[in-house]
Amino acid sequence: MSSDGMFGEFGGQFVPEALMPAIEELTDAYDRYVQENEAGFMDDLQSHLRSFGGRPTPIQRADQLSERYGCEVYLKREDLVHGGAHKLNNALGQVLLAQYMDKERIIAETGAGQHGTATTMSCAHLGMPCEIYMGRHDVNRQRPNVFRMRLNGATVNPVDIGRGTLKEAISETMRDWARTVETTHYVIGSVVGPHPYPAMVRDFQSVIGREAKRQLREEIGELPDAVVACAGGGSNAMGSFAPFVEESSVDLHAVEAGGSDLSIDGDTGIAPNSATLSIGTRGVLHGSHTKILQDEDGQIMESHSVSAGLDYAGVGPELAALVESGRLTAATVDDDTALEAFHRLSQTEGIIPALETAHAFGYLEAHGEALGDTVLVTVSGRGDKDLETVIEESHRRELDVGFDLSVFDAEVQ
Amino acid sequence: MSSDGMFGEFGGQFVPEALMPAIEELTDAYDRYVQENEAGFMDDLQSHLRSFGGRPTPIQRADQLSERYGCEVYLKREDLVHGGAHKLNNALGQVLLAQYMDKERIIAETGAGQHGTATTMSCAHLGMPCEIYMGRHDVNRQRPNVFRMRLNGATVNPVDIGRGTLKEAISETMRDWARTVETTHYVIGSVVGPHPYPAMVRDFQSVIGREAKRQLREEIGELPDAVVACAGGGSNAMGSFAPFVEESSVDLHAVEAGGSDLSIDGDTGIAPNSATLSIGTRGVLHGSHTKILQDEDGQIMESHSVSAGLDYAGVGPELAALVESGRLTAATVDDDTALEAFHRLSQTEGIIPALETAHAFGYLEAHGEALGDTVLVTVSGRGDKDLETVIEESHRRELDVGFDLSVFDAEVQ
Amino acid sequence: MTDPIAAAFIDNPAFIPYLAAGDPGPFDEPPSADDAVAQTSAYIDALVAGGADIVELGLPHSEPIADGPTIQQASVRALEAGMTPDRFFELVDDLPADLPIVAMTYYNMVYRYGGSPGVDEFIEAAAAAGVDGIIVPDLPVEESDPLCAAARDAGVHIIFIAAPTTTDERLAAVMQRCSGYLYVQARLGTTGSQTDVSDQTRSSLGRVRSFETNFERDPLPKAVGFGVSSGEQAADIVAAGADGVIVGSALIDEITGAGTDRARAERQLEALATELAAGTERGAARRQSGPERT
Amino acid sequence: MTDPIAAAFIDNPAFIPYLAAGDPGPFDEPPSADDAVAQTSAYIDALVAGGADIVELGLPHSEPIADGPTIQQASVRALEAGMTPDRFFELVDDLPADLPIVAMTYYNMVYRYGGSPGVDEFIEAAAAAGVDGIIVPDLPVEESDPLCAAARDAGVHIIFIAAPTTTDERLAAVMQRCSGYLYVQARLGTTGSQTDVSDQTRSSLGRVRSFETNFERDPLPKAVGFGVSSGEQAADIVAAGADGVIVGSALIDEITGAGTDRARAERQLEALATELAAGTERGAARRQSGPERT
Ligand SMILES: Cc1ncc(COP(=O)(O)O)c(C=O)c1O
Ligand SMILES: Cc1ncc(COP(=O)(O)O)c(C=O)c1O
Repeated sequence: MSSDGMFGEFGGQFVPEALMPAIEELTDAYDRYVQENEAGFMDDLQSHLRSFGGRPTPIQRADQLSERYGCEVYLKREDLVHGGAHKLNNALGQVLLAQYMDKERIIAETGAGQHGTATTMSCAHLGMPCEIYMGRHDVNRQRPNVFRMRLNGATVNPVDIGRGTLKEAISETMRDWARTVETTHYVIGSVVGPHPYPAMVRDFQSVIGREAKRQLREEIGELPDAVVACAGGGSNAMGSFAPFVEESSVDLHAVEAGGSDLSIDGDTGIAPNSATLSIGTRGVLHGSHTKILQDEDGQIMESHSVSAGLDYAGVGPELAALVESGRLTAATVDDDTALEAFHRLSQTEGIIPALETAHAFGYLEAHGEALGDTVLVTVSGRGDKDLETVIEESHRRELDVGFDLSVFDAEVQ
Repeated sequence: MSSDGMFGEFGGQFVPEALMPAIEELTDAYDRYVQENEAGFMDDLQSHLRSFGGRPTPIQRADQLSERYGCEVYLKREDLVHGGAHKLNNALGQVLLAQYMDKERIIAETGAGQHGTATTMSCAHLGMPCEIYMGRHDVNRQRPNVFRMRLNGATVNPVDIGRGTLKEAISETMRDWARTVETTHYVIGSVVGPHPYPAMVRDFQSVIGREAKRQLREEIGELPDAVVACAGGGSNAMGSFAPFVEESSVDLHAVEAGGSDLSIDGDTGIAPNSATLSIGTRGVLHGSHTKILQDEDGQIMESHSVSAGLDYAGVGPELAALVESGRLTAATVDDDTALEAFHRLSQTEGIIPALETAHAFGYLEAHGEALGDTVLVTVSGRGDKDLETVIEESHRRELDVGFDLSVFDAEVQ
Repeated sequence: MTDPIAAAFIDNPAFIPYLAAGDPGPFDEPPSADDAVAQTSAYIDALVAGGADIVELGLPHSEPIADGPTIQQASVRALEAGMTPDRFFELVDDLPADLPIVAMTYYNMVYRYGGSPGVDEFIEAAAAAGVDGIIVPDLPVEESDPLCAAARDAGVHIIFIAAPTTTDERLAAVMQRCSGYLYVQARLGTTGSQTDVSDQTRSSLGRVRSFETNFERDPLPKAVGFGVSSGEQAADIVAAGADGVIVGSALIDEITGAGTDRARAERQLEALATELAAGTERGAARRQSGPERT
Repeated sequence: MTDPIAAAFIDNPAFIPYLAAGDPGPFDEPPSADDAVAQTSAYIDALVAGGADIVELGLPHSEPIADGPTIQQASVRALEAGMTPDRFFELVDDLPADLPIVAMTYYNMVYRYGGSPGVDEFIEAAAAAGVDGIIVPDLPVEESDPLCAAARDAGVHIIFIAAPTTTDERLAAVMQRCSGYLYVQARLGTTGSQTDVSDQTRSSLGRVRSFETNFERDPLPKAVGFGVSSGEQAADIVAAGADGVIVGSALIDEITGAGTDRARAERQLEALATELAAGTERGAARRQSGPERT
């Protein structure tokens, strides 16, 4: 990243003038507190991440998968972070930063609800008022997470516009911010948005890759041959990759949601996938120049994935740049393959992954044997939020996953 | 504990003769592998607990609660263990032990489903076939956990007898065991059952108190004045207390479910609580001599608690002995108080606790200021499994918890 | 006066039916406790008419962990109809004095009887009511000393179970304490009728016999139970060397199968008892003529 | 030929209405794109009849992050009715040549126009169609150099927004690049009609003026928007020193309020435009006579 927030030609700050002063203030805070550890901010954050967040998370050799693919598969267990996903690493960082900046209120958008719950948990923990925007469709498909945000005392504002997913929620949060920018910090949930967000979120999430690198060194004494992570906005991917980007022997693989189909239909404005890095084109969305799913006029498409957290038409600019430069391999895994991988990991390793995470394991199933001797896969989150979806979707698709729920058939006596 | 499995007059081995040889075999394995670390069993377990289970879990100073009660409140974060509760500490230990004993199959009972999921996760992780017995009533009030067990590839057998809760599930599991004892290990989920279970489960769970003791020493350099834990069967309580029992300056508090009322009705056979230590009488249930909820004839009562995991008419014999000797204080917290505590912790600390755990915090609210300068509270698990119950019950009781769900009122556009 | 239980084994192998006391059979509304108890008496009459030598009567417990679904359901029905330990002892007291009665119940029922924890009050009441022996399936030898001592004083037998899994070492401990007869568990599992009576029966009996030989203990009658349901099985078991056959679930299945028709239940009970008693006799005949005893 | 935008400010303060191009108003079934465009022309006619000096036309984007709910809904309607950049330019091309038109759209629409990424094609098409100025609300000065350069070459103004939060430093950068007029954002938030026009307007205008004085820049007309809805507000704003008043959401509310009755929508639009234009005039009169300009 250059100092102007550009990753090659990607990045930038495409936001209304009214927000720019806040963005400048945030950039300044990022430079001072995050990059320079002013006032011991990063130490403070690390202490919260440890006692509240449960860091460091372990790496685990996946015995059954290692055997299956004939290589050493190591899992980085972000599903064990408080709240159930890597999202807390960033949310806690930003809410704490907002406190250092004397902000009085937090807003955030959420898709799967994981960033939302990470934010509301952080706010409850640090005593900050909080409002969350969430598309109506996502509110309905991620009910448990809505409950959790409400339980943390946060307001949840359903967004009834468009298809009611992450894209609409982000736009709505930006509107709130435009009104309240003087007192409010907007906690963006991935490595997207205007500078300094992509860099700042990456830095907060880099703890994933940093820990894993150290742990692998302790455990096997060497670097992995490949790092695999799913990518929606790309925060767990960038967090996993960042400490390995300079290590040229390590291949990096970002796995996007292939949805039901990789084609896109400009007429209906619908992309039945969220494969931004793989089939997206350059454009500006939500404050940064990156790759996006759009029609020929520049209208943003409605993306789709069975996993709400990957269901986004944009992607972090740094990932776009890394793909462009050839440093990073972008790949896709479709809904069915992800669902199968979800069941496989649940049954063979005793880890029920988030549907987002399952995409990374779908990729492993397809390419595991070709990735090298040692593969590090980030388990970005746990699947508790996805149980209903997985059951419904597995049945609807008649997937052969050896799973039925006849246990519920009989009634209470 | 004396070598015959007695804690004072409590404990023993009250099981059918057919099971006694297996109990002897298990006692032998417990002595050798667990107590003597034969074949490096405990090291192996510790390594699994670390990489798969996420241990050690942190202790966290609860800033808001500390202020509220005017003392230092430290939380032991068992909610961060893989699966979401302390239950894995024991389940993983027993499943691994069963493997060392060359058993081919695992069975277990479960109430809240936490022990069940801990067991199925451990079995998936270690590659052991697994069947879980669960009362029909619990199957229906803990659906997410049933999903999780099925996802791990385990069979879930609903038990349609009686009120369909933990007590019935335990009896049914014992019946399975009586048939299959030669090849099967029964993973009991708390410090109950015939010797060696109460001692063995305590030893597996003692990692809670051992870690917390060390962590407190590192963090504040001293012992806590009090340790507080909720108690159903009592495994998280015994696990928390065990390393402090010899420290006479440390008060121990076991918090049971007061349900709706502490009275019991011998005519209907129903106790509207699960306050075994507090109001139970001596008796023999599920293999050990302990305190139980029973009528004057010796028939076991149907217990009740809003929290499925505390809803049990018995309790660990060692806890009964510690209460009897005056070393341990037993207390109760009723359903409403527990629900309020659930909301309080969610809102003020950003930790959504299990309903079981919430009882410990209900106790803190009532007695926090009198417990001493430093209080350690075990957060035995997280509340994701309880979301639906909490929402329903909070509304039904019209609790003033500042919580409503109007966010769901509007329909998808 | 000879011991009634010993007497039951003297001439012929004993046929030993089991019933859950106070179980009236299936009902829509539970009957009064008195009616339920009276019905149990009627069932016992039917069993005696069919040839019962000893009757095992279950005092129902809420957690019958050693029983299968049939007896479990019978226990639930009995409890719903109001069965209590005191009614149990009244029932036994009212039975013909010469019918040997063995009470079968769980340890907590014994321990809690009479208000203060301990075994003495139960044993006293049992002895007073005319109970000849007691089986406590969840009481292994390790925990049985207090009960055995009280029972010895009161002249009541404590009958132990030897399971297929019981090791030689444990068998020694069981045999040291057991009196009345030894309950030989035919197969693993809980009670419940089964069609196969496995080879385990034969080998279990062999083990017990060689133990008696080696330790020069007075031989104890050996009654085999768990899963016996037909006259043919009874004959096989006795032919294999058993001194008695215990049948529970198969009889309760007859009661359950008759629905709410009690007269029919009694008739069917008598019919099956007759078949089982006849099988027992047949087995004895085969044993005397054949080489099976080796 | 004088610059049409500069001309619009010369004698009197300018009344500048905003419409989302291609929004026909509420519908049950979307009309054809041609009909939607024709309806926009009819609305523009009504605004001109009411006294519009410049018309801001929104080229709708799927993510109108700087707009409030009213304009957002209008954008959604326009897109559903088939609005595209090419239709937008056709619409502008067909409007009377002497009506100054400012296109307002989001940066991605500019960047993606014409197939290859970049700003040139959009600017060319805009200039050819007769667009006089362009506002890109999500393009801050930092990112604006390519667009400003292309626009300068094509003779199209790039109009920037000064917000209440804009620092003096940023204002300098804005003023350096802005041409045509400066869009002074009256209050924080997104577009949308409000009843209060805050004191911020006055102080914002003062800041801009003192900047012009200090840096000796040619003064740029200052048009105030965000939340203006009545003639009285327009008068107050102009009296406070503004050179123009921009009104969007309040006008679209009239269209929305008329339901599917387009004739009524046109009448109401003209009536509100007349009121707003009159307010603008009244404000100018108050300013000339009063002390408010200091
Ligand atoms: C578990 C999990 N993994 C991955 C993602 C995708 O986000 P990102 O690509 O920023 O890591 C999400 C988003 O909610 C998530 O919850
Ligand atoms: C989170 C949690 N805490 C406590 C308990 C009670 O069990 P124990 O008393 O054995 O700790 C349970 C039982 O399921 C549980 O899930």
